[in-house]
Amino acid sequence: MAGLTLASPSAERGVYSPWRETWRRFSRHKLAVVSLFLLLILILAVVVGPFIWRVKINDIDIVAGMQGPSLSHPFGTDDLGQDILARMIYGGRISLAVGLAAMLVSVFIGTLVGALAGMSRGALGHGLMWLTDLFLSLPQLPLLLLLIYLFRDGLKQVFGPEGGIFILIVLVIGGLRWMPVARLVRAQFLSIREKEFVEAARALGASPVRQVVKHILPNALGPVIIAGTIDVAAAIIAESTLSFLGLGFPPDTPTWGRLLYDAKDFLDIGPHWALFPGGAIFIAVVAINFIGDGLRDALDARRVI
Amino acid sequence: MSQYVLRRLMIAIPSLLGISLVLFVVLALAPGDPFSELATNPNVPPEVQAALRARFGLDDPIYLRYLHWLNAMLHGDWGFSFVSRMDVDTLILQRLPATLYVIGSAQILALLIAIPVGVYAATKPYSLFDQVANTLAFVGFSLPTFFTGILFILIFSVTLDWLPFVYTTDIKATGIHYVLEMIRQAIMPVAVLGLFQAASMTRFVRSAMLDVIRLDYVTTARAKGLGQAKVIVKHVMRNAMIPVVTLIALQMPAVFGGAIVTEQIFRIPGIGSLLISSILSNDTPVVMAVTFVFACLVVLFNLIADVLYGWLDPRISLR
Amino acid sequence: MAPLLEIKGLKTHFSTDDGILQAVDGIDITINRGETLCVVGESGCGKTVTAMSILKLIAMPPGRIAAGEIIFEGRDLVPLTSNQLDEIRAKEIGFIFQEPMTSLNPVLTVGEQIAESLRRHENVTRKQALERTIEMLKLVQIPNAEGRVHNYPHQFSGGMRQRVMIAMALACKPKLIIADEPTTALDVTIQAQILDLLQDMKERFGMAVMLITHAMGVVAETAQRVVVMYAGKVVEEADVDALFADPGHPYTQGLIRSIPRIDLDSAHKTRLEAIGGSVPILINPPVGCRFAPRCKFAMDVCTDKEPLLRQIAPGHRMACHLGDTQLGGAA
Amino acid sequence: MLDKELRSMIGDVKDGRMDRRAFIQRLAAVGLTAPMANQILAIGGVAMAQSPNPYPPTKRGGGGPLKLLWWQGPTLLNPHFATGTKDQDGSRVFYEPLASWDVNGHLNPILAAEIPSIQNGGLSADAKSVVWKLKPGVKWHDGKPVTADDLVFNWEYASDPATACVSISTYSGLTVEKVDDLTIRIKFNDPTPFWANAFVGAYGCIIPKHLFAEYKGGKSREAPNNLKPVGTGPYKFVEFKPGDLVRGEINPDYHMANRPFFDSIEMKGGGDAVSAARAVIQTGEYDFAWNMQVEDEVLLRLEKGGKGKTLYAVGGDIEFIAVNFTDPNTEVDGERSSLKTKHPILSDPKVRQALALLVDRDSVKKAIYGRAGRATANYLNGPEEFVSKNTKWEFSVEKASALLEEAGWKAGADGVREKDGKKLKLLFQTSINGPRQKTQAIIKQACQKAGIDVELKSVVASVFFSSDVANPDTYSKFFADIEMFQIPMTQPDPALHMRRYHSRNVATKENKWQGPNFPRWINKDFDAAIDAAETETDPVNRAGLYIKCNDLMWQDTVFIPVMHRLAVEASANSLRPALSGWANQTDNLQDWYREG
Repeated sequence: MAGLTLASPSAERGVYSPWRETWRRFSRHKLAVVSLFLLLILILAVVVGPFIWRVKINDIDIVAGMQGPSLSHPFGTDDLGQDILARMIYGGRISLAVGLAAMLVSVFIGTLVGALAGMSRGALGHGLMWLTDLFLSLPQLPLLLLLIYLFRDGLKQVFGPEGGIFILIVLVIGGLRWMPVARLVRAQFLSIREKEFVEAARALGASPVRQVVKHILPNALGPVIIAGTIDVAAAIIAESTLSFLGLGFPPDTPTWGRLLYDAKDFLDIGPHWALFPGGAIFIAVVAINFIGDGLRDALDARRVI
Repeated sequence: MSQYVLRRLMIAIPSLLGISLVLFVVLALAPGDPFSELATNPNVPPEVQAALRARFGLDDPIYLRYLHWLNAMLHGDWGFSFVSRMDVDTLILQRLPATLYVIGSAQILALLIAIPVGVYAATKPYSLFDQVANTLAFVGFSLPTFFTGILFILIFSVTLDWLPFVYTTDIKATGIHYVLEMIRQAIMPVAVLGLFQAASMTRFVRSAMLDVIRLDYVTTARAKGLGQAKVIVKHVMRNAMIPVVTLIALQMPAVFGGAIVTEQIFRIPGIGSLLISSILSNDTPVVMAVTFVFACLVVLFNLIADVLYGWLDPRISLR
Repeated sequence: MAPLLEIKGLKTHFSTDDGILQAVDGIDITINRGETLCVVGESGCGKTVTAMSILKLIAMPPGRIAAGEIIFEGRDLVPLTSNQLDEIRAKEIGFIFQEPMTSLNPVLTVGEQIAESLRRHENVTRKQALERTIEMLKLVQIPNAEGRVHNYPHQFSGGMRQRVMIAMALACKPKLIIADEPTTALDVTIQAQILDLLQDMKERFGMAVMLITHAMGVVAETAQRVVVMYAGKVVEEADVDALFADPGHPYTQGLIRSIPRIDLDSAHKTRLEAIGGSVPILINPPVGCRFAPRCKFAMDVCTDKEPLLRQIAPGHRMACHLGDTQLGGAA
Repeated sequence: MLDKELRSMIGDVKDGRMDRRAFIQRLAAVGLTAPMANQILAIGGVAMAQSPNPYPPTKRGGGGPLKLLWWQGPTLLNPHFATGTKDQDGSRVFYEPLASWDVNGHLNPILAAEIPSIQNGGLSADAKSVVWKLKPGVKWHDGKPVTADDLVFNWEYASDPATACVSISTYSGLTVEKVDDLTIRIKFNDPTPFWANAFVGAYGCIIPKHLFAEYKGGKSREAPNNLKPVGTGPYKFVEFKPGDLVRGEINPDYHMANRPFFDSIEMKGGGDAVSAARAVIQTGEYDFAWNMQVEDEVLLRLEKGGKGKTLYAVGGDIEFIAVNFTDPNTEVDGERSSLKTKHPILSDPKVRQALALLVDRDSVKKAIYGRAGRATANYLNGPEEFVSKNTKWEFSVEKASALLEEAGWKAGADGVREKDGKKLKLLFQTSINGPRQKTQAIIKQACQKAGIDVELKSVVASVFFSSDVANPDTYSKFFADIEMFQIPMTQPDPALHMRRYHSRNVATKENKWQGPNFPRWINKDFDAAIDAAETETDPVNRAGLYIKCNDLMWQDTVFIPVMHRLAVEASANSLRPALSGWANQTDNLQDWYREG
C-alpha cells in the first residue's frame, strides 16, 4: 500500500504495531478465527470441566455398561459403566497438553538444529545432519522402551506417577519428530542466507545471532508453522498409537488416544464410545491446522490478502 | 556430479557405522527377553531359559556383541532370529513383497491424489474446491489409521461383505483371477494408508504451488499465449515440484519401514509387523537388521534427494 | 487508416479489503501501425496496469476490467476469453517485462522458452523452431548464439536476459510490442544499447511499440508520440517535440523541469526541482482533478469539476482547466 | 473316602460287576477327575478305555481347505524348541506324539498301538517303568519307516543340554531303552505316579532320527528341517513363513483310516484376537480362531448374526493376584523384595484377607470373562480330584473395612487409611492386556472404597515375563506389592503346578531370580505336604495332599485367585474340532471334520 500523503483523505491509519497488523491479517482468514474460538472452547471445557461435571472418572457400575448418550451420561458409558464425559475431560487435558508440548519440543529442537546447520558452513553442518539422519533411522518403540525403563522411576519420584510419564511421553514424541522440521529450517536458511537483505544486515555489522533472529527466522517461519501444526496432530495420534501398543500412560489414565484404543473393539456395539474421543481429536487437530494456515498467511508479508 | 556422489557415499560409510553402533546399544540396553513365553510355562524349568540366553550370547558385554554382529554382518551373515531361528535375511526377503506391494501402492495412490488435488487447489485459491480439499486433507491426517482401518472393516467387510479383510499371501488362483484377488484384498489397507499419506502431501503440494504461481516468469509464460494448462504444467509445476520431489524421495524409506498399525489390523505380513513383533519379543538380530537397512535407506535417499534437487534445479551446481 | 490499437474508456479495478482500488479510471490511448508511443508517469499511476489489461495478464480475481473497450485491428479484446486471447498473445502483441532477473523460467533453457512460443503460434518443426530461435538470438546481438541457446537464464547477465526477452517477444513478429519499463532494472550503458536494439527491431519488422517508462530521458530519445498519465488518468497527449517544447499540463511541466540538465550551465548551482507530495491512493479518489493537491496553479474549479481531455493544438490534448476559455477562469 | 472301599470297587470293575462309567461317576462324586480316575484304573490293572473321538466321515480327504487363524502366528516348527503354545500348535500339524489327551481326559493313542496299562503289561505295578508299543507300518512323510530308534533318538536329542530344548524336563529323570523295532521301555529314576508325560501330548511329538541325527547338541539350530518339517502327521509340509503362514496338504498314506478329512490346511498368523473372532464368527472368512482373549460381551454380540460360535474347554489355567511377602521398597545388600525383609503392610494376615474381600469376582466375570471364567477361591482348579471343596470367597467392602480397622489402619483425612504415619498405598502391576487392565480398574475402585490407595502399573509382556537379570519389571523380581497374571496348567496333574511354591524355590538374587516361588512365601506345613506328594503313588492320598496344599495357600492368602479361566476358541458352525482342556488346540487335529 502506498505511504501517507498529507492531504490524502483516506482515514488516518496511525502507527500500528506489527502484532495488531498480524491480528488484522489473521482475522481475514474466517476459518482460522472460528478454529481459534473452537480451540479455546475445547481448552476451557477441559480445564474448567471437572468443576462443573463432578462425576469421578472411574466410578465402575457394570449394570450401566455400554449405554448410549443419556441425561445422566451425556457422552454415554464404556463397558465398565464409567462416564465417558468425565473421562474425556480428564483425558483431554493430557492429550491436548501432550499434543501442544510435543509440537513445541519438536519445533524448538528442529528450528535450533536447522538454524545451526543452516548458518554453519563447515563441519558443524555435516555433523548436525548426521545427527538428523541418526535420529531419523532410530526406531521409536525400542527407544521408548529404553527411555521408560531408564527414566521412569527417576521422573516418578520427582513429578509423581502421572507427571513423570507425561514428561517422558512428551520428550519421546517431541524428541523423535524434530528431524523433518530441522531439515525444513536448514533448507530455508540455506536459501534466505544468500538473499540481499541478509547480506545488507551483515554489511551493517549484524552479528550472526542477530541476523538469524531478526532477519532469517521470521522469513523461515511459514513452513515451520505448517510443520508444527501437522506435528500436533501427529503427536496426539502418536500418543494414541502408543496406547494401541500398550505403552505410554498408565492404564487408568483415560487420554483421548487410550479411549479410542479401548473403544475400537466395541465399534459396532457402542459406537458412541469411539466417536466422542475420535471427534474430539478431529476437532482439535482441524482447529490447530486452520490456525496454522491463518498464522502462516498472516506472518508471510509477501502474501497479499 | 558423479564426483559429488562419490564423495557423499564416502561420508555415508562412517555415518552408517556410527548409526549402527547407536542402534545396537539402544537395542541391547532395552529391557525384555525373547524367551519370555517360557517363563510362566511350568513345564519348562527356569534353567532352560537361562541356558538359551547364554547360548545366544545375550548375557555377554555389549561391545563384544556389537563386534560379533559387525563382523558377521561384513561376511553377509545377518544372524538368525532368536524366536524363529531363521536367518534374518530370508525372513526379511520373505516379507518384502507384501510390504512393497501394499505400502508401495499406498504411496503411489497418495501421490496420484495429492498432486492433482494440490495443483488444482492452488490454481483456484480459496475457491470452494480449495476449501473442500483442505478440509478433507485435515480429516485425512487427524484420524489415526487404526480407527479408520477398523471403520473400513466394519463397513466393507462386515456389513457390506464386499471385501475380505484378512490379507493372505497364498492365493490359489492364477493369472488374471490371482491379480483380481490380490487387488481385492489390498483395497482397504491401501486406501486407509494412502488417504492418510495423501492428506499431508496435498497440503504440501498446494503450498509449494502457491509460492510459485505468483512469480514473474509465470506471467511471462501466460503472455506467450501458451494456454492455462500448459502454463501450469510446464512452467509452474516444473518449479513447484522440486521441493515436492525431494520430499517424496525422503519418504521412500518409510515405504520399507512399513506401517505397523495398518499391517497389524489387516494382518499384512510386512516388514512393519515383523518389526513390531520382534521389538515386543526383543528379537534383537531381526530388529537390528530391519533398522539398519532402514538407516541405509535413509542415508541413501538423502543423497538421492540432494542429487535430484541438483538435477532438477540448474541453478544449484553440485560441486 | 484505422489505428492499430484503440483503448477507449478503460477502467481496471482491484477489489481489496479496504475497498475498490480504481487503478485505471477511464483511459483513452491509440497507437498507429509502426508508431512508437511512450506512456510516462510516476510509479503507481496505472501505466503498467493499463498495459497488462490489454492482454488480460492481471490476476483476476482480485482484478477485473470494469469498463471500456480495447480495439485491436478492429476487434474488441475485452469480451474475449483467455483461450481466445491466446491467439493474440505473443502472435499479435508481444510483451517485454520490466524485471529480467525474474521474468525467465529458471529451470528451462533460454532457447526452449523462445522456441515454445514459436511452436505454439506457427506450425514449425522442433528443428525449424530452434533455427529461428538462434537466428533471433543473433538478431538481438547475443554472442555465440548457437552455444548459448542451451544455457539457463542464471548463466546470463541482466542486460543479456533483457535481450533474450526481446528475442522472445519478437519471435512471432507481432504487430505491436508492449515494453513495460524494459530498461529500469538495467544500468545506464546497457539501457542505451537495449533502446537502440528496440529501435532497430522496430524498423526491421515495422511494428508498433508501446514503451512504458517513468524516465523522461527515455521518452525524449525513443518516442514519436507521448501519453502522460497521472493517478489512473491520461492528463496530456502530444507529439514528442510538441510535448517537450510546449508542455500544457502543469504535471507534464513539472516532469520536464525535474530532468537534470547538463547542457544548461545554470543547472549546476540550483537544486533539482521536484514535484511535492506523492500519488494519491486510488481507493476513493478525490473529486475533480487528481493533481490539484500538488498543482501550483490549482483553482477552485479544479477541486470540484474533473477536467476532460480537450484539444489545445493539432494532435495535442490535455486535461486541465488551465487556460480553458469556456470556463473563463482567472489565471 | 476310605482306601478300602476304593480298592473293592476297582476289584468289582475288574471282575465286570461294575462298569467303567459307574466307577468314574462314583469317583467324580468324591472329587477325583476323569484323567486321574483312568490312571487309577490303569494302575489298578484295568486297561484305559480306548474310546477315540467321534469321527463319522467314512473316507479320507474331500473336505476342502481348513483355514485356521492364530493371532500369534507360529514362529518355528520344531516341537522341541517351541517357546510358546503357538509354536507347539504349528509343529503338531506335521509331527505326532505316541498319544494325546482327548476331551474327557482319556489317553488317545496316535502312534502307539495301544495305551500301556497293568493289564497289557505296559505298566509296572510300582509305576517305575512303562512300555510303549508302536503301531506297525507307520511311515514318515518321506516314506521312511518309523521305528523305536526314532523314539530313543528323541529322548537323547531332548535330554542333551547342548541342544537346549524346551522339552528337556519332559525327558529328564528317565531312560529310554529299545526293546525291539517297535517297542521301547521307559525307566523312571523314582516312582512317577503321573507316568503319561514322555512322548505324550504337545511336548511328546517325535522328530525323524534320519534327518536330525547329525544336528543333535550344539548344531541343533542349523538343521534345515527345523523350517521344513518331515513328520508322521495327517498333513504334509508345503510352506512356512514365520509369524505369518503355515501350509500343509493332505498326507495320502496317513496311518489312521479315513483321516484326515480336509485336503489342505492353512494356519494364518498376525493381527489381534478381536479381528480373528470377527473373521470366523461374523464374516466366516476363516473356520477356526485360537485363544479368544476377548471380552465376552463382544463375543456374544458377534455370535448373534454370525456364521460361527465360541467353544469352551475346561482346564486348570488360573488368573490370580499374588501377594508380596517381602518389602519391595527397601534394599538389603543390593536386593529389593529380599527374604531378609517383611512386607510392612501385607505381612499382617488381616490386611491380606481384607484385600481378598475386595476382589469383586462377579463384576470381573460379568464385565470381562463371562462364559470363559469361573469365580473360584482355589489356586488349584483341576483336575477334578485335586479341587478343594473347603474354601470359599466373598466380596464385601464393609467386612474388608472392618478388618482393616481391627488391624489398626485408621481412615485418614483424604479417605486413605494410615497407621503410625504410613499411608495404606499399594503398587499393583500386571502385563499389558485389555482384560487385565479392566480387572485392575475394578479392583482399584473397590480398594478406594475401603480406603486403600492403589497405583496401577502395566508392563510389556516380553519385559514382564523376561528372565533378563538387569530388568527391574519382571514378575519374578516382584518390585511391587501385588501383581496379577495367569499361570497355565499344561498337564492334567498338579505336581508341577504346586511344586513351585516350596520354600526352597524362593526367587532370590543368588539364583538370579529364577526361583518360581515369586511371592517369597515360606510355610513349613506346605513344604512337608509337597515333599510327601512327590513320591506318593496311591492316587487317593496324593489327591488329599494337594488339596491340603491348596487350603494352606487359601488360609494364608498367598494368592487371591480371580478367575479359573477356560480355553476359548471360535469355530465355524459347520466345523467339528476335537478340543480338550488338557491339550493344545491342534493336539487332536487328525479327528477334525466338517458336517453339513
